[in-house]
Amino acid sequence: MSKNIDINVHHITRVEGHGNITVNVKDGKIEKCEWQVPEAPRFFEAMVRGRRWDDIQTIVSRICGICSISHSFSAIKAVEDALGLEITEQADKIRLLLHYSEQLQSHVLHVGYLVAPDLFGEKSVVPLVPKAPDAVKTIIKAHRVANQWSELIAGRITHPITIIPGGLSRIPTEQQFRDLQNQLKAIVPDLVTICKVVLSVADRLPNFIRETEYVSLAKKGTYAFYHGDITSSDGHTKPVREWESVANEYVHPQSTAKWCKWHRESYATGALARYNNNYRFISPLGKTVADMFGLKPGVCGPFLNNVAQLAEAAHVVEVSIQMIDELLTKGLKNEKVVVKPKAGRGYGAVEAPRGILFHAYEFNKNGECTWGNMCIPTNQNHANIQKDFEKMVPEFMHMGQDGLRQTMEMLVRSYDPCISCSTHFLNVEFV
Amino acid sequence: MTKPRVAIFDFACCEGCQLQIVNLEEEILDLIGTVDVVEWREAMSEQSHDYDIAIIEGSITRLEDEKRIEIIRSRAKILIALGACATIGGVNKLKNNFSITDVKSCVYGKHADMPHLDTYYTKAIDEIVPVDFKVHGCPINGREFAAIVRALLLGKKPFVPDYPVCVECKALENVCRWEYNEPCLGPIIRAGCEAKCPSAGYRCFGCRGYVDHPNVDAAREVIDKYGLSLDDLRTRMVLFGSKQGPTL
Amino acid sequence: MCECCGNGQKDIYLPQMATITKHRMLNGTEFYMHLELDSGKELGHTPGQFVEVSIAGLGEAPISISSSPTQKGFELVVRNVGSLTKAIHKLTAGQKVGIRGPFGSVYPVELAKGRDLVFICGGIGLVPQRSFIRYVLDNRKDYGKVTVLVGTKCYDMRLFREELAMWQERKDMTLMETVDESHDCWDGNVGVVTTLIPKIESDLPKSLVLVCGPPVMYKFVLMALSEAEAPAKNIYVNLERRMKCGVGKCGHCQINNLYVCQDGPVFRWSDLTAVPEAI
Amino acid sequence: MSVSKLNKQQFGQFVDAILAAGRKVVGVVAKNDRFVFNTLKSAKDLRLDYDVTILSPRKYVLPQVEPLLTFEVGGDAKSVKQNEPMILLGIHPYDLIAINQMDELFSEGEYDTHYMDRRKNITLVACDVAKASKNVFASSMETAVADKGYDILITDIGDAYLLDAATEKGQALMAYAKGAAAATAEDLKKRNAIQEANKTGLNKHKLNCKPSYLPKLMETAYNHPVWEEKARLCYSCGSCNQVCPTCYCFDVQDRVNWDLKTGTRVRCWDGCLLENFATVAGNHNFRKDRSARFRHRLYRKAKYVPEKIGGQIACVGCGRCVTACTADIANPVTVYNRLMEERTIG
Ligand SMILES: Cc1cc2nc3c(=O)[nH]c(=O)nc-3n(C[C@H](O)[C@H](O)[C@H](O)COP(=O)(O)OP(=O)(O)OC[C@H]3O[C@@H](n4cnc5c(N)ncnc54)[C@H](O)[C@@H]3O)c2cc1C
Ligand code: SF4
Ligand code: SF4
Ligand code: SF4
Repeated sequence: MSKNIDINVHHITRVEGHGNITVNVKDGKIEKCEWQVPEAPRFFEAMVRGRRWDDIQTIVSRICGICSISHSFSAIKAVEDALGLEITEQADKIRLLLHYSEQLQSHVLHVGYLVAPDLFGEKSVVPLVPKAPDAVKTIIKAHRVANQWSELIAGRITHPITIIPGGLSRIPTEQQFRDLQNQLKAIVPDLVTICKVVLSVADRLPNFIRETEYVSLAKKGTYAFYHGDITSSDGHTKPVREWESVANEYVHPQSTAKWCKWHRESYATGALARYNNNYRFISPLGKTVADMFGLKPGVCGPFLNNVAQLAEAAHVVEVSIQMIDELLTKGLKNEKVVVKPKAGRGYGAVEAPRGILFHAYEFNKNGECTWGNMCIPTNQNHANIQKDFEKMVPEFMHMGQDGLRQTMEMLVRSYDPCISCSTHFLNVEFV
Repeated sequence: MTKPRVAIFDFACCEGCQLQIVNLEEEILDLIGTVDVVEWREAMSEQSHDYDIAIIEGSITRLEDEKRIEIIRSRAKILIALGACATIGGVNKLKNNFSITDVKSCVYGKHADMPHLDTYYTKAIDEIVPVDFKVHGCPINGREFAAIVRALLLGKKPFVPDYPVCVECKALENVCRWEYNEPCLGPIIRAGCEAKCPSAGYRCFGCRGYVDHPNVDAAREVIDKYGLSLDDLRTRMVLFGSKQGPTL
Repeated sequence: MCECCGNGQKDIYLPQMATITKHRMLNGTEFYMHLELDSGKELGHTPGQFVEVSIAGLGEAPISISSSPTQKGFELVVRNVGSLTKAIHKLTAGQKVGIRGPFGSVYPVELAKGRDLVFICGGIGLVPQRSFIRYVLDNRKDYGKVTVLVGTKCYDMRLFREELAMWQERKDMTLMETVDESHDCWDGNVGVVTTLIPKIESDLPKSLVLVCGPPVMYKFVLMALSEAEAPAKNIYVNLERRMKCGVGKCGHCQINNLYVCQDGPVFRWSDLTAVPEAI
Repeated sequence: MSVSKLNKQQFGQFVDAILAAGRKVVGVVAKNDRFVFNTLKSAKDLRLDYDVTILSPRKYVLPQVEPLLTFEVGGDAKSVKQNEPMILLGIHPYDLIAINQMDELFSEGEYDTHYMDRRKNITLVACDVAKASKNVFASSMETAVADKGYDILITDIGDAYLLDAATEKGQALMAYAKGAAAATAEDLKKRNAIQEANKTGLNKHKLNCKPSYLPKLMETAYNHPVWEEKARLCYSCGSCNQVCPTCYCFDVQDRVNWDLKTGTRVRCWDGCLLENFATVAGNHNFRKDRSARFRHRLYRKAKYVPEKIGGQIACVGCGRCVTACTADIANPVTVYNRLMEERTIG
């Protein structure tokens, strides 16, 4: 076993955005072990100032290309909170359907394109094409269906168009919903196939456990993505309006993105957090997938996040098929949205695929934004990744430099980090 | 014939444009069949300094990134700017409406001066190095990207519309947003997006940048006819157009 | 050859194939090629006409025929300005291009018989004019005095140098050349082509004058000609416009009500006096 | 030929019978609060009471993108035809006249087999206008009713439709009409009244001269200040071209497949108002000024095209460009009337 380790991953690959890993071990003693985020900061909180209430989602959707739908929703919910807007039951359902499409798209992309290469010992999905052509094609197909689903409701795949404060600018036709439903029914077997493929290599997921506080939305009776209160696996809850006192953002010297903590030194968000806080309400197919991998509620292994993502992928498809029926039975109505801007501050939260996502804005009486704040799930996970590293390095040092580096990279990837989202806000404590 | 070597790099952006390449879905296998992707951090672990075509996503917001893009330019035969951040600065340019000190202290408060949080005014790629081709949009239109890549591989000048969004919008039989008194930027913004926003019942907010000669003066007069104020238009033109050419 | 459709009408957009037999660069940007139709037939053009040249996948472009119908096959000269023309420059003998045409109006080959002819060529404008010049030289006895003025931007861009040298030698014609910018290797005229007009020996009011050159040239040449009292009905211009179909449908080449692809490219100047977009 | 009468229920059955026979029918259907031509799935979607469609039926006669050839890159090409038989159902007279004009333009001179083969496979079922649109001025252009050029003409006379099958194609289609009665003199009178009313009633903008005078009017209008005045506000967006039933300018593009070996040469709609419509290599633009492009369009409608096709004016008064132009300058009537008033200028 080597006593000296020098890991310097400059810009970890197959993640959204830029993150670095630095580990220095001398004579078996850890001198440095850091998760660093050098992503170019983007200053969205500063940029939204002066913009109008109905341009906010257009701007902040651009925080992240992968979870642009979640950013738009979180922003719109905050804007609606500030302007005191209610949306109809139909608009709420259609939005939720759209939100599900993003979960499917993102989870398939993450597990299929970014994580699978690790499990198969490849550097990217490209060499997997000749190795497992059917599996890759199935993944591509599921990804395509998810994207078409987003496009149908949002107007395009990335950076949704139709979601506007107060409702939706346009809804699909009944026929389009029917066609979507048929497509969703048709990919259920494909999802099962993907799960089986992952299961066949699941033993490559490192065995690493660390007691963690998991934070997500939760709402009785539903596996919460869009509604609900902020909930911690430690048993705490808070309304969305108080999210700033959950995230407690602070500037960290290792990172251009801010870090967060709630009750402990760090907490985690994401699919596993949602699963741990909502597992009672997962759909039958979601449960089948969880059982397939032996995923028990309450587990604390970051690598199991990937398994929770698969269970959620199955869940959203199954639930959506049913929701389309509910929508169509009621009959689709063309709803016109009329909004009068007013002064106020509002808060919003939804579950992005990679975890809970917070936005908040304040407007003057002309509807111009005077203040904005956002806190993205990856920021909330940074401290937790660091804590994982600190436990992982001594535990996995025996694997040698390359093995350890590979495992640490996989750990970062398992969080599905979306570093490019990284946004920040003032009045924070420096540690 | 050896396949052209392609590398994809990202700067300050949401990475949504790279995602549109992934979203080519089945077609991406065709793409991989015709070019050698030698570096693409978001999708693969390999890295290389030897490439013919560099595809750049994102805008330049830091001095260190300026150095990096210069190095990339020196290595690439063809440099393609991918998406609004790279072609026109994108929403990142909203930052340029404020002073840098103000922007930094707004976000980082008293830590604004920490060296690793340094930033400066947002620049599009061609404000630093020459760009051979631009793929417009926020995000790019995957189909247009694919057509541009195919044209380049054939040694042909890619077709990029020099006419406004209205052309595509009308062809799709949308009712013009102006008929609902919405300040749509379609008449002055470059087409190629397939008029996605008006088709989804929303006004064009200009993510593809202006056409070569936008008739901005006309916009000034026309706005009156719809009972809107110049301010309504100005605030929209700023979204993707901050300090990048014609503003009212 | 022409693929026929059900009703016996041929597809006006379908090119026939032609093979390159010879090619060379005339200068840094102009590529010359000699072609023969794969059908074995002759193109059957009259001087002044053009063909649509296509390389499938890269596009199609109208190109003037530079050779006289009196010779076998036909010749084109292509300037490298874009994708298609760049690709044409890369072709070599034995390779094929698609050809549609010949299209368009013609020089007044018959009307010109027995008359003095003055050709005024600016730059690449020599290319279509050459078709008629060579035709006249091949039927020399049918025509009166032949004067050819050639103006080129710079010495390096002169086209058909050997041929010009031969024309210079001929006793049965007058060639006058000029370049816009002086050059070490050039001891001839310097200045734009209009400076040569006063030197023409033919009786201009009675000659037929044939003009072809870049868009900016026409205005000045026509002004000089009018000063020299050449009547508009004796002047022919060869005009270029953007063109897509070559068969009078696509609308791109319109000059007011006229279609360059059908009413032109060769126009009698007197027919254009009420056509403001012409020059 | 005799005129048949179908009550509304029978008419629906007639259309459904055509659909049931597997024929492709393109008809007028609602798109939110407007109307469009689209593939018809069932008679119940058909809206013959429409005012105007957003785009004209040109999109079926001359598709927005139409393959002309398939090819191997750098090699041989083959003709391809897009000429699926179809029935265009519910064309208003002004649009019908526009199609008839286009038939002439694509067959005169060089015969365009791509267009003409498709056209021959299309059955034109026209219908009299039931409701004036907000900008129609067909009455002014003498295009509010059509007495020829259709295969069948439908008129809604209240409780029933009259169907006038004028050609063999039209009559063949009538075979699907079950229970048709012959129109009575009374019915024909009703039809006549509707058509007479349309001759004057579809006139939201009144042209102050006979359309046949327009070519003459344009002879002295070339340098009139109106071109510059209007075009100052022109966005060069080509909306007026896009929606016009008589515009037919096109671009030709080679599209290559991913194998980089095969592809298609297509033609697609273009518009003379777009900035670079007349730009050649080297960036020389032969119609550089907005006003030159703006003028060209109105000259084409009033003079150039009429000269090609025996005097027919190439504006049929559908009013679509009036609605489509955000700058509100495209209305031909405003321009022509202005020229009428100031005939001496220019
Ligand atoms: C009647 C006629 C005769 C011509 N004869 C010659 C000749 O003998 N030799 C020669 O080198 N050139 C000639 N030209 C010009 C030649 O057609 C253009 O240079 C050529 O089309 C450019 O094509 P490209 O694809 O390489 O250029 P690109 O710049 O890549 O093409 C851009 C687009 O613009 C169009 N376009 C650009 N310029 C022209 C143009 N001038 N005319 C028509 N379409 C244009 C093309 O169709 C193309 O789609 C002639 C043009 C006309 C109308
Ligand atoms: S909606 Fe916008 S893009 Fe569409 S036609 Fe109107 S102005 Fe143009
Ligand atoms: S010019 Fe305008 S009114 Fe006339 S036919 Fe065309 S679109 Fe209709
Ligand atoms: S629709 Fe109006 S603004 Fe647009 S090109 Fe036509 S005239 Fe100009």
